Amino acid sequence: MLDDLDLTEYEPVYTRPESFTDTIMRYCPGCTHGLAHRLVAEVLDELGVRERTVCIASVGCSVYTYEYFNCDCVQAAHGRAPAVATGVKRVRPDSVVFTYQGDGDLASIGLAEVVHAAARAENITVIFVNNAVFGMTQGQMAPTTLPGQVTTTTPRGRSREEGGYTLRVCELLSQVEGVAYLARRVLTSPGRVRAAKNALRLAFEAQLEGAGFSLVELLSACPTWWHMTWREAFDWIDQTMTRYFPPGEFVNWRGCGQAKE
Amino acid sequence: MLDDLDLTEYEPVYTRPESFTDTIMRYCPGCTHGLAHRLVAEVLDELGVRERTVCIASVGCSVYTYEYFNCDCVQAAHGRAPAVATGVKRVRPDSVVFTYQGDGDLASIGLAEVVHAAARAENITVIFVNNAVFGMTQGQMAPTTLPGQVTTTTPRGRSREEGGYTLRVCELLSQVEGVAYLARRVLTSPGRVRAAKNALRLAFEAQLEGAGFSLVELLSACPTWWHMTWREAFDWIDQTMTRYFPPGEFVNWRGCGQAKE
Amino acid sequence: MEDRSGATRKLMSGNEACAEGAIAGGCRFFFGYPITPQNAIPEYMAEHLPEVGGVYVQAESEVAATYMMLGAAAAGTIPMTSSSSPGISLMQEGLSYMLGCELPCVVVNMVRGGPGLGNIAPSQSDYWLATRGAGHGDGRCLTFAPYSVQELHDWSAEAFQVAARYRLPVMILGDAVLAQMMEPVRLRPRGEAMSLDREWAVGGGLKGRERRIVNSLWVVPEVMEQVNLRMKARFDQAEAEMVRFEEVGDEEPEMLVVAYGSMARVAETAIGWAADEGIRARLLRPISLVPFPYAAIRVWAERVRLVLVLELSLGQMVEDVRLAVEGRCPVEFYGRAGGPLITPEDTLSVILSMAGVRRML
Amino acid sequence: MEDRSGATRKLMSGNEACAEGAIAGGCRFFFGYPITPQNAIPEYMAEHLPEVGGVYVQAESEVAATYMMLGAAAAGTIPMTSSSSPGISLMQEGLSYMLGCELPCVVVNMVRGGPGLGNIAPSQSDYWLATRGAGHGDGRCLTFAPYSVQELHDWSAEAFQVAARYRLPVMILGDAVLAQMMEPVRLRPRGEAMSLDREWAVGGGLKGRERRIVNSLWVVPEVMEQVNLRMKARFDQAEAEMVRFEEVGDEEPEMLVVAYGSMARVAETAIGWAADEGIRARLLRPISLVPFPYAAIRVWAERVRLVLVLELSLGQMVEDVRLAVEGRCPVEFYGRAGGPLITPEDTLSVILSMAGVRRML
Amino acid sequence: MNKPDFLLLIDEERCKGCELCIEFCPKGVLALASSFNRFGHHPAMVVRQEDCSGCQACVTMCPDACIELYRRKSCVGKTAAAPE
Amino acid sequence: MNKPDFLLLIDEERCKGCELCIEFCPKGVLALASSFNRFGHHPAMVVRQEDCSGCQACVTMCPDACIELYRRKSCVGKTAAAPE
Amino acid sequence: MNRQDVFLAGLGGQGVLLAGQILAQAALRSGLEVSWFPAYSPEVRGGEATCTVVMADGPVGSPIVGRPRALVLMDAGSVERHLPRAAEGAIAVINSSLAPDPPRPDGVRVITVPANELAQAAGSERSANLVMLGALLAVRPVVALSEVEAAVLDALPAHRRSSAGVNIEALRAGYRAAGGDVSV
Amino acid sequence: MNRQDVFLAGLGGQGVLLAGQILAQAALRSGLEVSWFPAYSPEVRGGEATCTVVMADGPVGSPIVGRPRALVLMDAGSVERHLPRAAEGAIAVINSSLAPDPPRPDGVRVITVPANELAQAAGSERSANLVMLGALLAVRPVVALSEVEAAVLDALPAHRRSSAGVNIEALRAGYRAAGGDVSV
Ligand SMILES: Cc1ncc(C[n+]2csc(CCOP(=O)(O)OP(=O)(O)O)c2C)c(N)n1
Ligand SMILES: Cc1ncc(C[n+]2csc(CCOP(=O)(O)OP(=O)(O)O)c2C)c(N)n1
Ligand code: SF4
Ligand code: SF4
Ligand code: SF4
Ligand code: SF4
Ligand code: SF4
Ligand code: SF4
Ligand SMILES: [Mg+2]
Ligand SMILES: [Mg+2]
Repeated sequence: MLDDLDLTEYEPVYTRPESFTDTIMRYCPGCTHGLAHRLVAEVLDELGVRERTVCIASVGCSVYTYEYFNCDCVQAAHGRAPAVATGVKRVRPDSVVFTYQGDGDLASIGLAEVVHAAARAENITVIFVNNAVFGMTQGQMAPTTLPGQVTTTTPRGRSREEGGYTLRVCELLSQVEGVAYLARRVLTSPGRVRAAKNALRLAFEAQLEGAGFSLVELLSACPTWWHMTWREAFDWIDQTMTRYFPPGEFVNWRGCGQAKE
Repeated sequence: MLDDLDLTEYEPVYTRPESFTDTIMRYCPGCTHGLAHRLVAEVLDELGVRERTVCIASVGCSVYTYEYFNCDCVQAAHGRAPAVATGVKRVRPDSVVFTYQGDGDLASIGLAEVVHAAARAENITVIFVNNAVFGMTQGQMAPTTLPGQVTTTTPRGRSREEGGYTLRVCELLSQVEGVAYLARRVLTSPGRVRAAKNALRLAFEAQLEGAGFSLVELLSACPTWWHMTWREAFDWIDQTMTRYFPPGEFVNWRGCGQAKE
Repeated sequence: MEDRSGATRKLMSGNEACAEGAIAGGCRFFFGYPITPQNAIPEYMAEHLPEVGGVYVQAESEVAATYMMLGAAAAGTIPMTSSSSPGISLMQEGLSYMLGCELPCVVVNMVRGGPGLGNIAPSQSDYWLATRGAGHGDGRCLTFAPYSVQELHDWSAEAFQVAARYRLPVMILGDAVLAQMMEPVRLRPRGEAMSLDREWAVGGGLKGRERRIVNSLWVVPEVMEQVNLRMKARFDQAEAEMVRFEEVGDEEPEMLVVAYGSMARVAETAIGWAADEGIRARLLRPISLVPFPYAAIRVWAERVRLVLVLELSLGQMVEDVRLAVEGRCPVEFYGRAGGPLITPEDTLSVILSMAGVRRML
Repeated sequence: MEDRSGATRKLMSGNEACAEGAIAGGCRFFFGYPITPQNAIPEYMAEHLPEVGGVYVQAESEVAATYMMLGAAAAGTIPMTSSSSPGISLMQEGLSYMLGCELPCVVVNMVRGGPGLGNIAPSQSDYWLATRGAGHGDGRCLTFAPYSVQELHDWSAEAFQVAARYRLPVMILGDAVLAQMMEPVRLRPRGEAMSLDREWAVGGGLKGRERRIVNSLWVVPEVMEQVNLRMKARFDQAEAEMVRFEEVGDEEPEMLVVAYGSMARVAETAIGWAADEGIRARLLRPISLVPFPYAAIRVWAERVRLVLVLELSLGQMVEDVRLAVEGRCPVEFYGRAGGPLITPEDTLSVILSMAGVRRML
Repeated sequence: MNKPDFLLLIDEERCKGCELCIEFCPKGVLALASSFNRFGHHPAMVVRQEDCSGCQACVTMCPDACIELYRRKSCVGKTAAAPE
Repeated sequence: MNKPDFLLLIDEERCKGCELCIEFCPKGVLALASSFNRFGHHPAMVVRQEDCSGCQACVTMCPDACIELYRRKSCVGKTAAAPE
Repeated sequence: MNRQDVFLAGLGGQGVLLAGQILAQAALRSGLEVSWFPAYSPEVRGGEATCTVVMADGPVGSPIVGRPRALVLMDAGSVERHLPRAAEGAIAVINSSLAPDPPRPDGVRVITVPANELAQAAGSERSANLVMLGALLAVRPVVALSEVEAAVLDALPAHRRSSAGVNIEALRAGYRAAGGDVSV
Repeated sequence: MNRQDVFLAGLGGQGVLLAGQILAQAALRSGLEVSWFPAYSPEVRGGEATCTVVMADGPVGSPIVGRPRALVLMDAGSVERHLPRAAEGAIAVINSSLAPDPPRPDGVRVITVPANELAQAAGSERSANLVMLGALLAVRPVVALSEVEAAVLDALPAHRRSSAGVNIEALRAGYRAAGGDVSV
């Protein structure tokens, strides 16, 4: 069909972001890590900062982030991306520095690093992808795993006795001075995706204005280790996960809000 | 004078707690670490649990805690007391396990450990002594150091640029499920000291009832590294420190309160 | 299942055999954090420890896992953790504290390619970390390197007795081959939980005993020195009692091959092939890396023309071999670093070329 | 101040001299966490780095400090941190990552008594950690052990050039003596900040260049092996260029004494006294521990009756000396562990008894 | 054949056949192909281009950024509207 | 001399002379000694035992638990009351 | 000593590891010593998966085989990467559904099997791994087909036992396709 | 080569370290090589503080001295612990205010100085350290008194410069008490 059409008669409405490389991402089908990536790439494009951006990849399914974003990248150790970002930003204050971290990475081993980067008001942006599970290592419990959720290390479902309680990162960070922007978003419909992108844009704007630390938490589907189809996964996010992790804007340096999505 | 008196005519109103050893504590004159210790010892006495208590000492001026409390003790690495306590408690669920930690220990290097112990609802009690400074290593900035405060590593006063913002531990932990009891107290007058002791007793009761994690933050004077007399130090606590660290009860498993002192 | 010989053996991965071995050996407290290629160990523990009244705690990090072990060991148990290279690096301070506190524990390291994040391919480049590591100070772990799934199972069980006997951390050094490989295992029966009643154990009530302090802070240098000398004495005892190695191959060899763990498996096959080519080689396989079989190697060094050391690294154990040989004969090294496997075919050609070179002399 | 020789020298502690040396050497980014006995280093940096437009960041932990270094090094600077034994243990994973990412940095370790919390007394028991450490994988730090406050100052400055040249972590190994001791120092002028313009540096804009990736994950084993071989090549080059040692004492010695750092200071005095007693001893003092002066020691091993190794430890460097000597003559060891100092008087009597024993043979 | 107002280009090699675009398209423009791509996935394909309203739902939901959307220049009045 | 209702025992070797007890005593019962103890501190001493009301302020504030307080058994009615 | 090795490779998700485990289990049932060794990329999906099964009537020695003597290759990429490693005299069973026209190097006997199609016919495209295993057994009977059939049950994870029937059908289809006779 | 050592010990807070630093600074002023080495307990207050000053007209060699030849001991505990370490022929200056009746071992010349009292008389009890240092210089003139006086200024931390006068007074008081003549 394309052969019949003269493309010069058309103008682009949406094209692949310049902030993406051509590399094909290795996520499972239906995994929303890719969606989160795409939104970040679009925001970098729109803000026109790609060439001065440094992406800090973490350790999780998104470990190859450095292959996907078309900018300078540093691959950090598990949990330490905010410390690495601090080092980069202190040496290169003109760079736009962001980390991309999973919930195991950020909320388990790396909790101290993210809280302290926030308290230091480091001018960095954290993209926090919460899929309630350790994806890369094959589905173990994460701090964000929900009560009752079965994982490979909570085979009888997470309980107070086996695994303890679910950690809420945005709620925690909302108590830290030094945070300029803080929001939680979901990716389960086009409208919500646009809201998520809006939050990402605000987070980067906070950094560009030197307002301090910014973080956007994105509830993300891991169909593989949730043992669900993507549709079941999206429903679970909307109906179960958001009950523990309500979307919202927790801190906004332009005027603080607990605004809903 | 004592020679003239027949002690058998007298009955004790206050005697040195049994939960203290005879060892002379090594704190500076006017340091309220000793006061915090004494309150803990009194509470252990009153609850009658000394013989089944395990104290986890941390690294800070209170590192010798294990010499002072007359119970089993384990000396933990800097920041890791809550992890050590977890290990002890899991093996000995009938023991009463508490950690005694400074603000450098707990809020800087050991932040992840205390938050995660709380999230796991470990049945342990944390005595958190916040003196806004690294005492033992001679007065460097702690996460709890106040804005403008001069320390050996913030020689021009802590600022957003040099050192970042002050971290509030109770506020942070108030967001963590698994916490049964959480309060902040000061030690600057007999009445406040009694309120602090009351909080400590509640914290241990929470543990005894298996209600989960409990923590009492005590604002404490470090006359030495604040370069103040104890009186100046107490005034600074009452007038300046409590503005950043308002005393109060943040979580109470018997009925949640934001009750003031 | 029963194999033809009538023995009941189960096809298991090294990870599973290791975990089940630990339970059989009396392990009841496991503190872990997932990392490839050993995830099946914590997963197995999470699933099966409750069956025997044990406890699995998923720590927030390897650092925390180590200190949970410290607390658990202080309370009288012999605790266990497992990890792989980066995680073991994070445990260094904690292992030093275990040594300072004179506490036993069992640590499994399923080594992967490094440095840094590296990869999850088989590697033996943590030999130094395993034998000269355990963080700052003079202490080290007693370290054992099994070379089959059965041996992993058995050493994992034995490790608890060894740790308790010497009051030292014991490290089981595996790699991505041993962790993931499946072989038939004759399972040990699950033993009783180990007693918590140890001379140092805190908790359990003060009735009838003095209070106890588990501590690694000794301000007075002379007192600290005593701790070190006690530790050294326990090491010396282990050195006298725990050296383990195996030999296979020619009885009058011209060449001694030294390799451990999965590399020894490869060497075993290659030595057989070399014999077919007329090369008289013998494999000495250290099982205990600390204590190292210096004496056994020294004996052969007097009699062979060459010692060949094979490692999946740039050359680490080769130093221990050189310390054993002390110039008695040349020590040659062949290794690869970062994950590429050395096949029996590669090994044979190294052996042949070494033999050839020496013959020409 | 001016001393009588007209030279301007300042009485400074080792810690201060080290910090000022780093600034003179071009250091502008320091990430640290306090720990005795090196607190004066971060304090000095916090006070003085801003004078030269530099940045001091107090990290939340030694782990974080190391990764801040990683980020800073990735951005093109040669970053610095300092700590003491337990903190260095916590840096092991990060140092392995620095090696995996092929990034340079400078790390100071003012060793204290261990293991565990230990004490703050002088010790040399982190030799293995310093020379075989840097976490998992085959990499290590280039390690230098100064023995006076002046040398500490100078090496602290030089370290930045060395790290940049070999793209490797450089460790300055001191101890509680060197850290706290005060001696007159001829201060180096403060140099320019080092350029950020390095082939690997991220940040600073993509104009006119490809995007850059700093990474230590190499899934394909053969690619990871290349990283290791590149690293080894840089090490080999350092081995050829950076061996540093000093000798003092008898020109035709019967005994070679090997000691480094503060122990070498003690040995120097003792050897003088031994000469008065008619003992012909010579001190060889390794300054570079990695690369180690194997060849220089080997040469003497052919000529002396005995090599005596002195360390404030249970014996760690002695293994490197044995690797150098390779059986050419006996290697004896004397050390103390956990903080007790070895005095020149102690050292003399060890030398005398060793000489006596040998003479009787 | 009439020239459609909107044109979708799907990068088949990049597509994982996750069906998100298909499910979220309000107009039924897309479907999975029966063929496999190099990685063994059935890629999404355009089956009713002419029905496309340019709403960008597909583009917005695609995790792999495999869809590009073009609009006929002459098609004034019609803008690519946000869904929901 | 009359027997006082309350009796304070101060462990002088343990006392650091921090003056907290002295400052918080509402009755001026305590003062620093001019002598030194083994650690070079001027310890607190009782200078007006008879004025002591048994309020325990001193006991409550002492960081080193060096003060013990006793009450005359026969002194009914008088209880050690909490200050503030 | 009799030592046999089989190297299996394919795309992640094709069931290569499971096929190897079933073979190993069958070897154990047959009284052999056996070792199964996997290697794969760290990504969860789509990467390459390989495993090696070594069987012997004594200690198996090296679980690692440089030049395998029997290969089961399930996609074009595997063929490209691993066929050149085949030992002199090796046999290679290749899935012609995904590697339609494989090279036929000297000294290697190449057998092609349209495993995907046969598996589909047997009831599930996911059983292509067993078709390939069956084919291998027909041309290199390292263990008896009956032992492999028994092992299929042992090796399947509990939640997939139900698919055992299809699997055995697939196994036999492969066996037949490579010239084996299943009328046992 | 001329090599001199002085070992100083006392309670934390008595200013032992500072006295040693002043001596070291004076040695530097005098053109000597010098090394000052402290050792103390980790507790902030109350523990023992010691330091060793080694001076030489060439490289000082070991900063550590096993058997010191000059000792300044400021309290009873220091006397007990360190006097036995004195070298044959050593001189020991002891603070009789806190160590009233020290032992007088064979081969060691013991000089007692009531440093606290003299310091108090000079204007501040805190200057007892300088009284002791002055006394040492009178009996073992390792450096000239004038250089030490100059060094007092160099070594005092900025916020304590004001006390320099008292300090120099204390220094001279000690010097005189041990028989020195300050009429320079
Ligand atoms: C020090 C260290 N410990 C553990 C690991 C293993 N590890 C890799 S990824 C990961 C968890 C990833 O989970 P998450 O951050 O939630 O990312 P996801 O894969 O779910 O996106 C773990 C534990 C490691 N690489 N390094
Ligand atoms: C791993 C490690 N890092 C650093 C130190 C040094 N250190 C000892 S105590 C301390 C800070 C203590 O401060 P805080 O916890 O506030 O206790 P305080 O002395 O103020 O009561 C530090 C950094 C250490 N012992 N171990
Ligand atoms: S395992 Fe989960 S998080 Fe990882 S790529 Fe697959 S779906 Fe995404
Ligand atoms: S330094 Fe501060 S915290 Fe430490 S004992 Fe002294 S006053 Fe207390
Ligand atoms: S733009 Fe809208 S209508 Fe067109 S294909 Fe995409 S989702 Fe369907
Ligand atoms: S959403 Fe993207 S990846 Fe998924 S089927 Fe559609 S085009 Fe393919
Ligand atoms: S009990 Fe009250 S009145 Fe008596 S001495 Fe103490 S504070 Fe003073
Ligand atoms: S409060 Fe205690 S330590 Fe302080 S002066 Fe009074 S008795 Fe002494
Ligand atoms: Mg996750
Ligand atoms: Mg503090």
